[in-house]
Amino acid sequence: MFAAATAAIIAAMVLALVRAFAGPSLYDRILAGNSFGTKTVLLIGLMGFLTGRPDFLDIALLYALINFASTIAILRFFSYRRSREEA
Amino acid sequence: MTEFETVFSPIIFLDLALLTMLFLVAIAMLRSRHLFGVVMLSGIYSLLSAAFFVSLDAVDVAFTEAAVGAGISTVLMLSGMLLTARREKPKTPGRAPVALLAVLATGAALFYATIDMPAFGDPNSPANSAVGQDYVDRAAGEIPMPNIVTSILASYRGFDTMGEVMVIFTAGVAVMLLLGVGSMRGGRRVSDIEADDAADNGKAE
Amino acid sequence: MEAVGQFWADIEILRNILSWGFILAGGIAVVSGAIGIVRFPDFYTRLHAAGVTDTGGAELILIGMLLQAPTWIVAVKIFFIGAFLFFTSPVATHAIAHAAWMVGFKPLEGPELRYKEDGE
Amino acid sequence: MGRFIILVLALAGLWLLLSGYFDNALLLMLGAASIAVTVWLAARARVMDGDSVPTGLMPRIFAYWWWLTGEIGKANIIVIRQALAVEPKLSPKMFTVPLPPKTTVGQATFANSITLTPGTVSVDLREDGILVHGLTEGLCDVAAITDMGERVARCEGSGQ
Repeated sequence: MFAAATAAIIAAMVLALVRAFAGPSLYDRILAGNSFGTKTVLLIGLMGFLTGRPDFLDIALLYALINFASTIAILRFFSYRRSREEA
Repeated sequence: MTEFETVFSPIIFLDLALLTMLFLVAIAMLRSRHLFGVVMLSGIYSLLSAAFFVSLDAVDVAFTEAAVGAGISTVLMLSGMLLTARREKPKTPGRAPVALLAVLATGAALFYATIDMPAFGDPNSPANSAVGQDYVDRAAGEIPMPNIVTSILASYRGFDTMGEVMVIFTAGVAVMLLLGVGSMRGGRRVSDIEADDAADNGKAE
Repeated sequence: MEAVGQFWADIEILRNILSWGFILAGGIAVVSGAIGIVRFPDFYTRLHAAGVTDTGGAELILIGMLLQAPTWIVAVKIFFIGAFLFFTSPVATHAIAHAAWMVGFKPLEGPELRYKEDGE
Repeated sequence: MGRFIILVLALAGLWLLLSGYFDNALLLMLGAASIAVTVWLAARARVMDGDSVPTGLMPRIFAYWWWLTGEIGKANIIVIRQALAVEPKLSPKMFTVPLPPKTTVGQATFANSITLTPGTVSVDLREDGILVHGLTEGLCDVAAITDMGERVARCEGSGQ
């Protein structure tokens, strides 16, 4: 069961990578990166169950937070850069 | 667990998939000229490598990779990008046969060396049987920490770790000071920065 | 005594069936979201596909894992992951969409998927 | 004061549930210290108001979330069908929906609910409404989305 879900996540990760490689716009890449982060959270959680040690969920939890924080940080960075370029 | 199960457990396929994706991302990073794309790919690279560290049971390294690799370093690299162009300059690829030969030879030697290494998680390997076992036996009794890795890092290796933490902190502060990035001035609105810039421009004129 | 044991065995089977169902549905949602991210024609439409992965896919897989949690502390952690994703994923998606909109990134519109000529 | 107590209780619950150690004096002390630092930072940054500790929505929001889960499920199926269709029938468009909730928390909840249901993403929050990007014709249903906003508005102020 967990193996099947892991395989699904891996397949989805490969597809998200395709979008990250292809772009074309900057926002497509941010979207692909953010979506990849969500999949990593799920993958790490599933890996804990797969190896019979779900204690690894702490890392998945940390990831869920960091992924969000870094997406917001990246977007803040662009809003700052835009305001500087316009000025 | 028999030899057969070790080889054909789903974990092996998971590791192979993760390593293949790491490889693909690394190649894509090398080939891309679009700097922002490279930064996003490096974020994905560290997400993947942290997942791989979890698969290797190196939970503490995975924690660090998650916090530093996926979080801070992406932001730092973007701040660096602020100071440079958006695209890498096209470069005529040079041919260096000697360098290629050296790289291939080193790679082959490293591959050859892995044959002698103990199997992953082998309880009889030198790393696990000598000093390592001693720490595992004593840590639980000597230090009231629920997690052995934490107790070793914070107590037996206390000075070492404290030094590391200070070095990393100092380096981070230094990088932030050098870049002087406005987005790190902490909780200020874009409009404040615009107002500042307007004030600066007024002064300059 | 016998009946009680039978009851728990039934619950166990039910639990396994349920978590199989949730994880399978979640896997399908995650993969189709990823397919959408690759297939959909422009950035704004891809946002919706990413939303499927973030909401349906992630939450269903987490519910499936929750049903299999061996201890209550694991269950609590899965619950927290689900809650964090539930609250943060729309904020992140909105932030990306808003940032793209503010720089004047035009969406494809209408069934013919064309760019509107005279702005909004 | 009520918000202060709720924040401390929530932080304490988070620490205890995530660590899972209830009888280790050292860890409990560290937990107490980190709660104190967090509350002090929150007070110093003056963020301990109705926006970050939204007690105003508390009691009725849970029923709303339950209803929202069903909506998310339905919308998911629509978008998945489009993603897997041989010839997807997309008809994306930008449209504005009115903004029934009056408080900032209510408006944020409404905008996030729109984004959470796949097929609609809130793009811009304006004075007169929310600019929404919809994926297909069926999902661009202004009446249904306004209904969602009215449900959020009904949660507002119920706890005050």
